[in-house]
Amino acid sequence: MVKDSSTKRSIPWIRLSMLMVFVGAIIVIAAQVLDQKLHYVGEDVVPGPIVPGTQYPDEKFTGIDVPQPINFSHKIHAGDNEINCMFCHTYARRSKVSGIPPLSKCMGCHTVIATDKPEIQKLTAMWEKGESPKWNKVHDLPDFVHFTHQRHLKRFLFDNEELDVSDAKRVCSMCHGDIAEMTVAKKSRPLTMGFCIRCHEANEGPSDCTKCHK
Amino acid sequence: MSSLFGNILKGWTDYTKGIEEGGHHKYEHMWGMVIDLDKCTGCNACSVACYAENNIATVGEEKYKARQSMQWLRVERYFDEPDIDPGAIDDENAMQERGASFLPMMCQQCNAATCEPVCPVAATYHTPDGLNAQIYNRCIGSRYCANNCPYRLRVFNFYSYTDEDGAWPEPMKQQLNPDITVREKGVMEKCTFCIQRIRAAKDKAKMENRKVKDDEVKTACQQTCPTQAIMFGDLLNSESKVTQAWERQQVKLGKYKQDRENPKLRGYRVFEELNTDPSVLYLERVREE
Amino acid sequence: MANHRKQNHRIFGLFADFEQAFEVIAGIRRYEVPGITVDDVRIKSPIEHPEIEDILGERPTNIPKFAFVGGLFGLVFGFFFLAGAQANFTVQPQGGKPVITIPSNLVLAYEMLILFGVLATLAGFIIGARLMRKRGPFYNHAVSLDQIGIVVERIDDTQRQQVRDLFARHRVIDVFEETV
Amino acid sequence: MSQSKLDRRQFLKGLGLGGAGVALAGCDLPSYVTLEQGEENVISYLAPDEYVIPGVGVWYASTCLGCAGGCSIHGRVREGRVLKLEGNPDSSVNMGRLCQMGQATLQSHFNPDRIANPLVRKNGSLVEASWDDALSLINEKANSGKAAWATGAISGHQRVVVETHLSAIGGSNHYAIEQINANVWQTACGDIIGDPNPEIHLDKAKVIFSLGADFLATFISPVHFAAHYGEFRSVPRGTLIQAEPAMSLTGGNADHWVGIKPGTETSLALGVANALMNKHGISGSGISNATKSLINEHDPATAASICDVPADRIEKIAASLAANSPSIVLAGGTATANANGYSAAAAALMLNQILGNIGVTITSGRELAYPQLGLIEGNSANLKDLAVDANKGKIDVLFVSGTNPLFLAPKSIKMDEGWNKIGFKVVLSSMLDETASAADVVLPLASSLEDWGSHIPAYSTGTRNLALQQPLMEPVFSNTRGFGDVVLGLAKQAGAPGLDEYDDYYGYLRSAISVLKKTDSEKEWNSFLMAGQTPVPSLGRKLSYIDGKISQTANTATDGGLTLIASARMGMWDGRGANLPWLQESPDQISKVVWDSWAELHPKTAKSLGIKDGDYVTIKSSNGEITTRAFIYKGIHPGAIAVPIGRGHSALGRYAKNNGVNPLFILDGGVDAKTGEIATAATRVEVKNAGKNKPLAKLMEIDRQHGRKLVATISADKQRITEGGT
Amino acid sequence: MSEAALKHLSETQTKDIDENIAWAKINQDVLRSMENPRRGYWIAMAISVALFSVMIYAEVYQYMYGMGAALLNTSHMWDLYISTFVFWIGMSHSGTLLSAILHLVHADWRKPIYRFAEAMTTFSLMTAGIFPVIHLGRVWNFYWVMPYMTDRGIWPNFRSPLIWDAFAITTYLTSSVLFLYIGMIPDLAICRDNTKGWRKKLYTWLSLGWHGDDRQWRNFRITYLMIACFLIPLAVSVHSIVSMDFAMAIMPGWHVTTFPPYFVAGALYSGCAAIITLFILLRYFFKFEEYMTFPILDKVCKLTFVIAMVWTYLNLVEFASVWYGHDIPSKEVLLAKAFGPYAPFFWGMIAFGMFLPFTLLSKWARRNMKFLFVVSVLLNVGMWLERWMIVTPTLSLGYHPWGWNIMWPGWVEWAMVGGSFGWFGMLFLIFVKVFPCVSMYEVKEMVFHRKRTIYEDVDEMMVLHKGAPTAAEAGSTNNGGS
Repeated sequence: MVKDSSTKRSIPWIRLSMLMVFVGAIIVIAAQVLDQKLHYVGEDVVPGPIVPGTQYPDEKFTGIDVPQPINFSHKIHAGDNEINCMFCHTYARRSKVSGIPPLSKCMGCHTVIATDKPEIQKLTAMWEKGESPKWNKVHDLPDFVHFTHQRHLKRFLFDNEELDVSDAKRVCSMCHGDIAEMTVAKKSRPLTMGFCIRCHEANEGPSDCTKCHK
Repeated sequence: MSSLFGNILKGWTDYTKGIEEGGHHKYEHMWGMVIDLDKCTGCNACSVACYAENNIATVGEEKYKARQSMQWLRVERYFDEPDIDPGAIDDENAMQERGASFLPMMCQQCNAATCEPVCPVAATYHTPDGLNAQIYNRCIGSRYCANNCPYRLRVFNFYSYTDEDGAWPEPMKQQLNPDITVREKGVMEKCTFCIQRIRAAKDKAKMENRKVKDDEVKTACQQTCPTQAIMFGDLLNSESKVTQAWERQQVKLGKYKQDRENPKLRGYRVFEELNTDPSVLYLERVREE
Repeated sequence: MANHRKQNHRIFGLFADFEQAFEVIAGIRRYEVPGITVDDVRIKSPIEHPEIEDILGERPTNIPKFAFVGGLFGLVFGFFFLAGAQANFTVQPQGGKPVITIPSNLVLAYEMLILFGVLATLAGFIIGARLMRKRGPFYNHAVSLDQIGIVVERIDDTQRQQVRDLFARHRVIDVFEETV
Repeated sequence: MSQSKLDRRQFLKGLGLGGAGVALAGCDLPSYVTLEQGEENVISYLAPDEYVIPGVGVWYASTCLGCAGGCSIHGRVREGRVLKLEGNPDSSVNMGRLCQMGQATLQSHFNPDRIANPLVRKNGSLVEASWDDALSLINEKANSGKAAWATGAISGHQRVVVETHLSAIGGSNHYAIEQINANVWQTACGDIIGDPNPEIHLDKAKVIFSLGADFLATFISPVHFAAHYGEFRSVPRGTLIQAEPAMSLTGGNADHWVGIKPGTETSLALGVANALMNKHGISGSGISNATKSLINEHDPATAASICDVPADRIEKIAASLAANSPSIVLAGGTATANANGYSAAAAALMLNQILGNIGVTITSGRELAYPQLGLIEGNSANLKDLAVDANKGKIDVLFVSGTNPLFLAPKSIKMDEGWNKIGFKVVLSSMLDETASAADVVLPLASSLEDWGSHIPAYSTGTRNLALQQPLMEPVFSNTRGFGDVVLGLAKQAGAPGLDEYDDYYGYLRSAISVLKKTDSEKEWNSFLMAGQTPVPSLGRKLSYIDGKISQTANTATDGGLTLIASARMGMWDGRGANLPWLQESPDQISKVVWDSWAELHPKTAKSLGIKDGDYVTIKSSNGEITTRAFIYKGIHPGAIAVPIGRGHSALGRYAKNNGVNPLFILDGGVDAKTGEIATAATRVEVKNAGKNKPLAKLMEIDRQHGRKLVATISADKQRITEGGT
Repeated sequence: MSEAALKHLSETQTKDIDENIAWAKINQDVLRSMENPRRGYWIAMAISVALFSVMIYAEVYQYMYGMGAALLNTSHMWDLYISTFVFWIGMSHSGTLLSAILHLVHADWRKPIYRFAEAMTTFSLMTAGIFPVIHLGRVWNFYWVMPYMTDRGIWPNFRSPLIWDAFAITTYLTSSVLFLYIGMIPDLAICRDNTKGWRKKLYTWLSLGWHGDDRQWRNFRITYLMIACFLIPLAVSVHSIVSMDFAMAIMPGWHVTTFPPYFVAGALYSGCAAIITLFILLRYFFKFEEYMTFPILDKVCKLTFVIAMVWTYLNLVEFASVWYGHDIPSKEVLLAKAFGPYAPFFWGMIAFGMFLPFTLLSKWARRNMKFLFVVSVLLNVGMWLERWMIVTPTLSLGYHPWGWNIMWPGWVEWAMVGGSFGWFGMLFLIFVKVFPCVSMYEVKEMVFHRKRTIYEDVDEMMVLHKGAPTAAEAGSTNNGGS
C-alpha cells in the first residue's frame, strides 16, 4: 500500500537532534577512556623483554638483511656468551651514539679466541693492515633526529633500581629488539616518530620537539 | 581515535590558561641575554662565530644583494644618534663626530612571539626553556612567521645550498656541525640561542643529577666576543649574572612598559612596546656629549 | 476514505495551457470527480508552482530539519575535534597563549557548521525529493519543455471516465493510463 | 718520540666522515624515506685513546695563525673533524676570546681551493709533480747562487729552521713581509723609550687618545686590546678619542672621532701639547727645547689650520687629557702610514711623556731570553727591499712562505720585474695565491690546523709564553706537508748540520722544547700541549724617555686631487682573508659592504665630484688606476678617499678571484722617512665618476634609525650618575 | 549582431525579458550554446591553455630552484602569490553571494545571469586555491596543513589564519559547487531529454532522475533556499578570514580593524565587475540578447556602483583611521604607498577603484557594451592592484628599518599570475560547453510569472465564476509553448 506523503510520517526531530549532540559527546567521552587506556595503563601494551616500571609499544618491524664486511654474530657474543652489550658498545652510556667497538677491542680477545675462524682471520688481516672495517648502518635515523643513548640508558637502566648493569640487554631490546638472537644486527622495531612518541607518552618522557629536532 | 580527542577533559583549565602564566606549562628555564652596546665594538666576531657554529650557508654577492642572506646574527650599524645629537646626520659638511652605533641583532626569543601563533603547522613554538624553537623538519615554508616578525630576524632558505656549487663544496662539508640539522631549501631558520649547547649542558647536568649551573651554557657569539659585551644565562635562576643584570636595570619580562624608578638606567628591549616581550636586554650605548 | 479503496489505476493528462491544468486541479478540489481528492493528484511541470501548493494542500518537507541537525552536529563535532586535537598536541604552547584557544576554534567550528549543514541539506534533498531512484511513471519530455502534466492516482473505472472528461473539458492534449 | 707521534695521530682517525654526509641529507624528505638501512657507513676506530668518544667533542689547544697576534685557541674535534674554534681562556693574549678571522681559520683549513699536490713549472705552466721530483729539483737549483727567504711574521722554531736552511744554502737575506704592522710605532718606541714593544694598559687608562691606531682591529694584537677595551669601557668608563683621516673600527667606537687631514697627525699632537702646556699648566718635563719650540709654533689655531680640525676640538682633547689621568696616547695605522709617520709616533710618545703616562699606562715589556726564537714582526719596508734587491739581481733563489709579495707590492716598486729576474722561486703555500702561481716550484703546505709549530705572540703582558701549535685533525689533503717538515727537509737536503737525528719537524720541535723547558717527560709534554702554551724565560726592560725625534711636520703637498688611503680592515686583513666565504660575507664593520671593495668618500667631496652612493669611481694615481664603487658617509676627511686592502686578487681561489680591487697597486713609492714603511695613506689620486651605478651589496641599506629605539645612546655624564665612576 | 542592430536594441530593450518568448526557443537557444564550438571558442581555449602551461613551467622551475626563483627576499616573504590569491577569492564572491541574496529578495532578474556567475565563483575559488600551495617553500608537504590523524600525534596549528583559510576555502568550495549543481538539476534533466551519446549518459547521471513532479519542486525550492541561507554568512566569513591573514598580523598597514568588511566589500566589487565582463562576453558570443538583456545589465551596473561606493567608503575609513591614529609605522606605510616607489600602482588603484565607477551613473555608459566591457576590466585591474598594494608596501616598510627595501616581482611570479587567468579561462570555457550557462527553467518561470501578473484578474474571474474559458480567451492565454 504505497501511500506516499510525508504528512503521514512524522519524525521526532527535536529528539533526533539531541541524539546527534549526544553522539558527539559520547564520541568524546569514549575517546577519553580509550585515551586513558592507550596512554597510561600498561595492560594492553605488550612489553618485550620485561623492563620493570616501563611500558612501551612493542611494535614489530622486519628490516632488510644489511650485508656487513665481517659477518659478526651477536648471537655468539651477546647470546651464548652473554657478553654485556655495553662491553663492546662502550660509548652508549657516555655519548649520544652507542658507537661501533674499536678494532682493538675485538683483537683484545680474538688474538687468542677462535683465531681459526675465517671471519676472525679477516679481522686479523684488517688489524694488521691497520684499517678498520666499513660497517653499514642498520639503525639509521634521519639526520634531523638527535637521539641520545646516554640519556635513555640512564633513565631505564642506571636509574632503574630493579635492574643492574648486567640487564642492559633488556633495555637495549626496547628499541633494537632481541639482538642477542641475531647474527648481524637487523632492524626489528619501526623506529618511527610515532614509535618514539608512544613510548615517551607511556613513560612520561619529554614531549618537547627540540629534545630531538634541532 | 585516542589521538583524535585525547584528554581535553583532564585539566581543561590548564589548557585555557593565558599569557599571565606564559602558556600552560611550567618553564624549566628562561634563557635570556644581555648585550652591552657600550662595550660592543661591532667587530663582527659574533656573526662569524654563529656561521661556524650553526651551519649557516654563505650565499654570495648577488643573493646577498637581493637580500636573501642567511645570517642569524647581524651587527647593524647606524650613523645617527637621536638621543644625543639628532640633527648631526643631516649636516652635509659635518664629520661623524661620535663614531657609529652598533647593534648586534639575533632572534630576540620573544615570550609573546608574533611568529608562533601564525605558523600553520606549529613548526615554531615556545619550549619549556622559554626559547622560540624552530623545527626545521616540520616547516613547510609558508613564511608567515617571517612576515610577522617585527625584527626581521628570520631567514629563509630561498635556494638549496647543500649541493656541490652551494655553500659547502668539498671538503668544506666536513666542517658542518653534526649537532645541527643542515637546512634544506624551503625551510625557515633563525637564531636558536645555540640550542645544541643548551641541550648538551642540560644532558650533562641530568647525567650528574644536578641543575644547570650559571655560565655552563655559553652561546657561540658570547664565547667569542672580544669585549665580552654579551651575557647569557637563565632568567629563572636568581643567582645567574643575567638575572642580576636584568634586576639591576629593573627590567621585567611580561611587560610592554617598564616602570622603573630610575629612568636613567641603560637597560631596554627593542620594540618592547609591541608587547612581543623579547628575552634580549640591551644596555644603551654611552658617549661623551 | 480514499486510502481504503483498492483501485489502482493511474491516469496522466498532458496540458499545453497551464491555466487549464490549474482548472483541472481546481475542479478536483471542488469534488467534480467524486472520491478523488487533491491528495491523489500530482503535477509534473517544467517550472515550480508555489501557487499550486496552497491548492494541493500543505505538504511539508524535512529539509530544514536536516539542515538544522547537520549544522548542529558540525558545530559540536568541529569544536570537540579541534579542542581534542589541541589538547593532545600539548607540545605547542605559543607565545603564552592557551592550548585550547576558544576564538580560533569558534571560527573553525563555524565553518564546520556550515559545511555539515550544507551536506545534510543535500542529503535531505535527495531523500525528500526521491531522487536517485527509478524515474516515476508517465514521464514525458514535453514536461521538461513547456507542458504541464497532471497525474491522478488510485482511481477505479467509473472515476477514470470522469477524470478523462474533466481533462477533456480543459483541453487536454494527451492522456495516458496505466494499471499498477 | 715517533711512537708517541703515532699515538697522537692515531686518535684522529675518525668514525669516518659520514657525519657531514649524514647532516647533509637535510631535512626535506619525509622521515620514512630517510629511515634507511645500510645506506650510510660507519668506520670504527682502530685503537682510540680513552678520552676519545664518538659523538662527544674533544677540545684540543693550539695557536691561531690568522695574524701575527698568535692567540691561543681551542679546537673542537669530533669524529676526527675539527668543527669549531674558540679562544683559550688560559691565554694571556686573548683570554678566551677570538676575532672573526680566528673563527674563519676553519675555512682556510677546509678550503676547497687548497693545493693538493706539489706543482712544478714545466714549459711555462705549473703541473703536478711528486714530492721527490719537486724536492730534487729544488736540491739541484737551490744550492747555487744567492738565496733568500721571504716570509710573513715568523717566530719560534719555524724561524729557527728557516734561518738554518737559509744559512745552509748560503743565503743571508730574510725578508719578513707584513703589510699590516705597527713597525713605525714599535721603532719609535724602541728609539724613544727604549722598548720596541712596551706593555700598553688600555684598561688602566681613563682617556685613550689614539692617532690612527686601530687597536680594535689591526694594531699589533687586536683581540687582546679589544679585551682590554672592554674593561676600559666598564665602570669607571674611559673616554676614547680617535684622530684619523678615515674611520677605522676603533674610530667607529670613539667618543670623539676627529677626522683629520691625512698626514698632519704630528701637528695635531703638537697642538694638543701646546694647549696642555699653555692652558693646563702641564710642565713639559724631559722635553728638549727643540721640541718645545715646535710645540710653541703649534698653538691650537695654527694646528687647527694645518690639520683641518676645529681649534676648539683640539682644546677639548687637551682638556680631557689634562682632566683625566692616567691617559694613554697611541699612534699607528693611517697616522704612521705617511712620510711623517715616525714623527707622529714620536709626538704621541712625547704627549705620553708630558702627561706622565710612561711607566703608568705604558710600562716596560719583557723580552725573550732566547732572541733566536723571538718574533720577527715583519714590515712592508722589507717588501720594498725585496723588490729592490731582486731588481738589482741580488737574489737568484727565493723561498717564499706565509706572505704574498706579488699581491702586496705597489706597481711603483716594480716587484714583478724583480720577481722575473729571480732565477728560481720556491713557494711554500697551502693556497695558490698570486705569488705561488708565479713560482717555479710550489710545495703544498698543511693548514695551520694540521701542523706543528711554536710561536711567540706579537704582544702579551707579563711572562712571555711560547704558544704551541698542534694538529687538530688528519690532513684534509693527504699529500700536503707541514711547514716545519718541509723546511726541515729542505735544510737537511741542503746539508744543514745536526738535523739528521730528527725524522720530522715534530721530533725536532719536541726535543727543542724539551731542551728549552729542561724536561723530556711525556707527561710534561702533554701538559704543554693541553695548555697550548708554555712560559719561557724572559728578561725585563726598563723605559727611559729620549726626546727630539720629532723631525719635521711638513705636510704632504696639497695639490689637486685627494689622498688615497689604503685602509687596513679586520677580515680581509692583507688579503689572506679573501678566500674565506665567511669573511667575504661578514660585512665590513663600518661600511657594511660584503663581497666587494668600495671607496669611501665624504658627502661634500662626493657632491663636488658629482658622485652618488654606488657610483663606479675611477681612482687614478701616477701608477695606474682602479675602479670601484663609492660608499659615501661622513667618517672620512673631505680631502681623502679610502679603499680597503685585501680584495682584488687575480688568484687565491674561487672566492677571492676577480673580486674587488687592490688599492696597493696604485700607491706611489712614498715611504715613511725614518723606517721606510710603505706609506699607504699618502698617495695623491684623481677621482672621477666612471659613469656607471650599481648599488653595493650591503648589510644595511639605511644609516639612520627612523625614530625607532634601536640603538639608544645615553650621555656619559648621565651614565656616571647612575653607574658611578668619575 | 550588427552594430546598428545592437544600438537599436540598446534603445528598444526596456524589459528584463520579453514574456512572449516561446519556451521552446529558450531550450533551443541555450542548448545550441552548448554545441559545436566555433573558431573564437578554440582561440580563447588555446590562449588559456598556453597561459596555463607557462604557469606549469614556472612552477616546475620554482620547485627546482627554490622560492628564490620568485625573487622573494628576507623582507618580502610574500608577494604576488598572496595578493593574487586574495584577488581570486574576491572574484569568487559575486556569484554565490549575489545569486543567494537576490534569490532571497526574489529579484527575478537574476535568473538569466546567476548560472555563469556561480560557475565563476566555483572556478575562481579553484584558481585561488592554487596560490597558497605554490607559495609554500616545501610545496610537497602542503597536506600538513590538513588536520589528519597521524601516529606522530602532531596537528596543524589551529591558531594560524592560514589554517582558517584552508577550512574556509574547503567549505566554501564544497558549498558553492553544491549550490551551482543543485540549481542546475532541472536544466540537466532538460539536457538529458534533448541530447544523445556521452552527453546523455552524463546528464542522466547528473540529473539524478529528475522528473519535475511537485514533490521534487517543493523540496528543490526549499533546498535551494536553505543553501542560499547558508552561503550568505559563509561567503562573508570566508573573506573576513582571508582578511585576517593580514589583520591578525602585527605588521603596520596590515593590523587594521576594518579589514574584514573592507575585504568583503572589495570582493563583491571585483565580483560584480567580473560579472559584467562575462555577461558581455557570453551575450556576444552566444547571442543571448534575449536573455541577457540591457535592463538586467543596467541593474548589475547600478549594483556594482553601489558596492563600489561601499568599498570606497571603507577604503577612506581605513586611511583615516591610520592617519589619525598614533601608530607612526602604519602612517609611514600609508605615506609610502601614496608617494613611495609603489605610488603609480596605488594611484592606479584609487583611479580605477574609486573614480571609474562613477561612469556607471550615466545611462549611456550602462547601455554601451564596448565601453562597459573596458570599464569592467579596468575595475578588476584596480581591484588586483588594491590587493597588491595591501601585501607588498607593508612588507617593504615594516617596523625594523633594516628590512626596508623595494622588490619587484620576477617573471616567475608574473607567469603564475597570468597562468591563473589561463586556468580560470580554461575551466570556464569547458563549463559553458558542457553545462547550460543560462538557467532555462528559471527563465521560463520568469516569463511565466510575468505573464501571470498580467492576466491575473482574468484568471480570477475565469476560475471562480465562469468555469471553463472560451477558445478565444484560451488563445489569448496561450503561453506559446505548443
